[in-house]
Amino acid sequence: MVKSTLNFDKDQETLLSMYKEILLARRIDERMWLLNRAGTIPFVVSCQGQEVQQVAASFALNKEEDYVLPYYRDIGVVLHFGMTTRELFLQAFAKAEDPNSGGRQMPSHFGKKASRIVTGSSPVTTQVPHAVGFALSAKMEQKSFATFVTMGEGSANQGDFHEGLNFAAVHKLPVIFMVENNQYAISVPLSKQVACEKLSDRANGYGMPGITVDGNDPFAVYEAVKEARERALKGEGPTLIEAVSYRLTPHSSDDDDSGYRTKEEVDAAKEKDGLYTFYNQLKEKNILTAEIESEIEEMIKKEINEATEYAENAAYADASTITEHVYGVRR
Amino acid sequence: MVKSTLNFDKDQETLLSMYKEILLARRIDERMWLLNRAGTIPFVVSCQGQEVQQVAASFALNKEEDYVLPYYRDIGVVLHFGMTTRELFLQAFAKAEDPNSGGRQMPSHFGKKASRIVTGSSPVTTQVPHAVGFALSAKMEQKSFATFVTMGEGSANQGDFHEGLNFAAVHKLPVIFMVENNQYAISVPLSKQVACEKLSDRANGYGMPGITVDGNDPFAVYEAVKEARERALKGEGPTLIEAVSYRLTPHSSDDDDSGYRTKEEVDAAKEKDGLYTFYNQLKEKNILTAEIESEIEEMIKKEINEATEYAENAAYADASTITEHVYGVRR
Amino acid sequence: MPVLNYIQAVKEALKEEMERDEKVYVLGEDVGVRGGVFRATEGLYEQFGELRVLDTPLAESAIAGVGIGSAMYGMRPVAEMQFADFIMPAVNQIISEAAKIRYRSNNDWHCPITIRAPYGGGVHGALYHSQSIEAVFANQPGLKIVMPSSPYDVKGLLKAAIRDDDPVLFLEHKRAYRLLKEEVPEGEYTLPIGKADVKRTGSDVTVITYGLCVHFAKEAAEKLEQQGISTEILDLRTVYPLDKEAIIHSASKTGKVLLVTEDNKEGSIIGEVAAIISEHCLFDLDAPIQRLAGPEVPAMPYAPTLEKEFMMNPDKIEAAIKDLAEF
Amino acid sequence: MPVLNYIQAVKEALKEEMERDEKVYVLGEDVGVRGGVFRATEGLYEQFGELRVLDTPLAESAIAGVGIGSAMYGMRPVAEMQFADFIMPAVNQIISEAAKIRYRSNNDWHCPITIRAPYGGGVHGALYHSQSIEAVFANQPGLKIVMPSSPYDVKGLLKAAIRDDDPVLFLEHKRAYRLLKEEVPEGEYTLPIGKADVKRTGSDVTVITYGLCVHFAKEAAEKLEQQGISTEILDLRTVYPLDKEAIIHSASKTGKVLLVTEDNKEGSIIGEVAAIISEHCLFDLDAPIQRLAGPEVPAMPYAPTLEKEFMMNPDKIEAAIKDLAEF
Ligand SMILES: Cc1ncc(C[n+]2csc(CCOP(=O)(O)OP(=O)(O)O)c2C)c(N)n1
Ligand SMILES: Cc1ncc(C[n+]2csc(CCOP(=O)(O)OP(=O)(O)O)c2C)c(N)n1
Ligand SMILES: [Mg+2]
Ligand SMILES: [Mg+2]
Repeated sequence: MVKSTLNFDKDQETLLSMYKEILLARRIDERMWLLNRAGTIPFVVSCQGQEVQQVAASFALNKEEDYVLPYYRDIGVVLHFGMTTRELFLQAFAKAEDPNSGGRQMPSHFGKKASRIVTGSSPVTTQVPHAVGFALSAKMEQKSFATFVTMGEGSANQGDFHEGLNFAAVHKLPVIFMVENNQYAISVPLSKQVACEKLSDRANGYGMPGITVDGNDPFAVYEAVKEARERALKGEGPTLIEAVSYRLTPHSSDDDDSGYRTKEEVDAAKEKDGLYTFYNQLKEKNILTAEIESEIEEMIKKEINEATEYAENAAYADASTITEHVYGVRR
Repeated sequence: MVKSTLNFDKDQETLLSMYKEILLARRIDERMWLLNRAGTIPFVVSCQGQEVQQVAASFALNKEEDYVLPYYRDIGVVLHFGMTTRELFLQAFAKAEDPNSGGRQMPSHFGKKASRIVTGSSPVTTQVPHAVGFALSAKMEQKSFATFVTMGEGSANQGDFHEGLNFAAVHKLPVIFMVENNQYAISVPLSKQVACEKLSDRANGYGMPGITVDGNDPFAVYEAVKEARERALKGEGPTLIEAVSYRLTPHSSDDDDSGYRTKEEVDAAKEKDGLYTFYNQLKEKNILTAEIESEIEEMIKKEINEATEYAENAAYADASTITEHVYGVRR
Repeated sequence: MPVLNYIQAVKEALKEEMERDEKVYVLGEDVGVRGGVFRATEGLYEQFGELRVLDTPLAESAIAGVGIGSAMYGMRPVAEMQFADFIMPAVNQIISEAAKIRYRSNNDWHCPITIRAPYGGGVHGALYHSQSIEAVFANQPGLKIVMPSSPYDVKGLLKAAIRDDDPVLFLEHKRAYRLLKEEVPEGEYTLPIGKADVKRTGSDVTVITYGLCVHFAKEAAEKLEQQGISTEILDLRTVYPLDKEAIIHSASKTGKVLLVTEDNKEGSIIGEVAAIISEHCLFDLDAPIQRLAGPEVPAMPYAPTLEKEFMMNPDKIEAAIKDLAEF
Repeated sequence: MPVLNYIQAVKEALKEEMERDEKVYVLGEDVGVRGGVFRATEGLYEQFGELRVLDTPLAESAIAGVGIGSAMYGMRPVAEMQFADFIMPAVNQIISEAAKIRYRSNNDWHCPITIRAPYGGGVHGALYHSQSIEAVFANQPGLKIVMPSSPYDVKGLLKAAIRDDDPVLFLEHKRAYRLLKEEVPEGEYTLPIGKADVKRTGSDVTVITYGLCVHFAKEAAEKLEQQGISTEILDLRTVYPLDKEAIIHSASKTGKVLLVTEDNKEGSIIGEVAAIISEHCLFDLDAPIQRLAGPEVPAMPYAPTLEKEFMMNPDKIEAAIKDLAEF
């Protein structure tokens, strides 16, 4: 693989923006847990531990042209693609103004057409064939965009993964599959989900390139997605990327992970938390000065406070709207 | 890979039995086409071109203990496991006595519990998870048998392939998956079904050994299945085998292949027909003498004639039986 | 006016829609060079090229799922399931995804996919090439299920399905493909999805049915005409969501209702039809609502004796109408 | 007698059956160490070990398919779908395979699998953790669908399902898990699959329903009792195939029938119930058959305003019974 095209010397601004988004995602998630524990919102499913890979991957995409099909942990992806903090809280509170679903879906079921964020559901991996369909459309319509789709490593064992990747490879479609391997599918550890060494070993069986990268390393993820995107736009077909990280929280606010993994294991993973590694790197290189740091934290806090307040005070959809939008209005 | 444990010097009898079964399968199939073209039976789907791999694989199994989940082309497998020629014609004629389904299913939907041939359906690849279920039972019950399941290469693109193989690998189950790659899924050539080089490239993505063998070479197929069986019984888990051959007939008696492949291509494949290569080898080594040859042909012809006659004269299931066996009788 | 059979009407509708709108494309198993195993897409590959007449890998969940993705993008996919029986691997994509995309996104996204599939028996197809599968999907708001009974209806309804902004399951009776012929106008016309159609007016008994059974019912009605029994035939055309008004109207009119399906009875479409009638016009009925359906077995067997026993036919319908008329 | 809640009854049935028969085992997502996301399999992993309480990869078609294979071998798998909504990827295995194995092999093979799944809403589960999915499967001869309404029924019916020689879908209302409690005998008893159960006798109106709605209907009936309205409640228990006799008996008895489901109305189980009644006891009816169901939307939304609007509750049932009584 060629060396990373992002570097500390020439890309200081980009790196800072990346850091901001990563941190914002983390802080949003943390706030949601607080709200959940306070009984204000009924459900949270976290991005914690996966923000670096999500944001780094998104930076390698073109947010004005590409389509993304994120899964429920991808706060980092949707933020980059144009979902606002306010919108994220609106959906956490299930309010009518939420652009994802108007409060119809559970939190983190993302979708916003104006930002090319494709609506997702709960049954895992159904988005994979959809992404292939977007990529097929690009080919048919001779449009120059890539489609980016993510899923958990547990979800990579669904039939739709296989059928989707095979279809994309046969038709050489411009799509990037990224498995966010956080080592657990709820309580089931990686070793009981798959027996292969790397999830990216599956790529060869479809006839596409596959690569496993450290999801805590923004440079590696950025580079892998950037290359995959270049291949896609050159008509060279799909790529499978596995980004390895660790799920730092329980599966969701409904889960208790103490029965199936040790505190030591979680603590060890926290040591490798990409957010802090990146933070330390930026501090070390003096890209993130104390001043910038407090500015960012301040800005984020303000943004989140305002969003929370706005969302909390926003209205629920009226009961009478329940029957709307089952079918389109006949033209 | 170790050298083949079957050889021309010490295994003359085994080789002759293999040849007999291969030839019997071919001759049965040929007769069915005749009957179909004469308007006597409504449907045929052929084994032609795949008999060698089917019979060679079966010889590497233990027909007294192993379970097989054949697909619709596997006349060679079911013959070896104990389906009689008469039974094959009974099912072709859809007569009440047919042990597969009593004439309820289309021809070549095999099943016979007494021979550990597991009932199959038309939707492709559903048998793959079933095979994994048999293998799981072996592990749970600590029984020493292998389970052998086949499918076409087109069918290897269904979700059930992925889910079944992954499950088997994670739980290290004693099951052998054999893809019979005959280069076509009805009209769709291999190149439009998959983009990988070999179907067995998929094995690595599940964490199991994979091997591609020439399906026209009985020694290679035998060896691959034998080793896979040994691994299975030793608790080393599943194996994926791809046996490459060519579909010598149209997809079925309802198909016309002239629109999607050339006569030249089919003729070239016929040159490599494993049945004749094997025949020539056996002749050359003087294992198949002229005398034995005519004896075999005679025996086969007689067997097929009798079976055809029996089946043709057998009764259809009575209309009143249509409602039987929807549910078991309450005990 | 040219006379087309049922499958020619399918082909003509596809061709015209593909000519009309570049976003319309076809995908499925063997739909390309082979022109489909039933020849529904014959000639389209040659006319529109490989990218708009796409041979897919053998994977129904991908056929539906890729189609759904492209529909969300803005294309108008027409996905073919080679046999309706093989739609089962795609149920998750159809029910969890296609049917719910508009609703779950609060109208932000929508999914204009048409999924065609040949259903039904009487063609020596046995358990897995004969099924009536509509009931599996007929409880899913967001979906529409169209089951035309004649070439004219096929063309008008398939064109409407392709233009519809929501997912439509379009189920074609495979026995009808070459059996049914009639005059079909050249060029442009569509028929409304969601509306039932009175195929025959009558005053003694109302038969409500759909698909190939409409044809059988017509035959029966003609015979009975000669015996002085006047039969009204309501063709549901869209079996989900049902045209309640038409059902109520036609049932009330004669007061005697026979519901017919080729599917096995329990849980079939006609149960819902009976429920609608008994909710809305109980006091207009002069006889219990009768249902005529296949036997309660998993699917149609292969042996001719058994297939015949399973299949609906004009005689069975005739007898049932007569019984009702004489009630 | 000990008082158990609904999920404790599930757990007790599983435990007892696993103790009784070594062939019984459990498989699904998170059923092992985690004891299931609803804790239905809590303690089983510790008691029976990893091989009989199997954590599977996240793949429902394999959970069903591997279970089916082992059932054909002779095991007694109890497969868990984490949420009923996620059974959709397994539809092909359930409908094409499990339901048809005995029939298609002419009784040579059979498939004694039990598939458990938590269904239903009222738990802030939104579109994909609230669905009623029974109608998708309620047209498939070869399958049985059991939907118990109380802890006592859960235990007896789950044990019967596990011992049944054919595939059984066992659907548990997730809102009932901790809401419903009652006395449940220790040890051995089973209840018959295929039989409905009169949960309350009455003379004015018959309510026919199943699952959590039985509980709501009981509450409504008790209130109405005080107002002099006597309600009979028939709990279907097995929603496929239906217990026709019990339905006909109970409907004829009062002549006024209210059918209730949490599912959306069109195409739901209660349509078939209405059809059976209108076929068999039309002239015993004193009022049109009424159906009370969820709105015709793809599934239950998340926002509390919308969830509440969708869910069935005692008040809605009370009002409907009253209307009927006064008809
Ligand atoms: C088809 C389906 N089955 C089951 C579930 C329930 N479920 C939700 S998340 C999850 C685990 C997902 O694990 P993974 O794919 O690794 O993603 P992660 O949550 O670890 O990011 C499960 C089993 C589901 N959503 N969809
Ligand atoms: C789920 C499903 N979809 C479609 C079909 C129709 N069909 C029958 S055989 C076949 C092609 C199978 O190709 P392959 O797996 O390569 O096996 P081959 O016939 O070449 O041996 C198709 C598409 C089917 N039987 N099942
Ligand atoms: Mg994970
Ligand atoms: Mg093939």
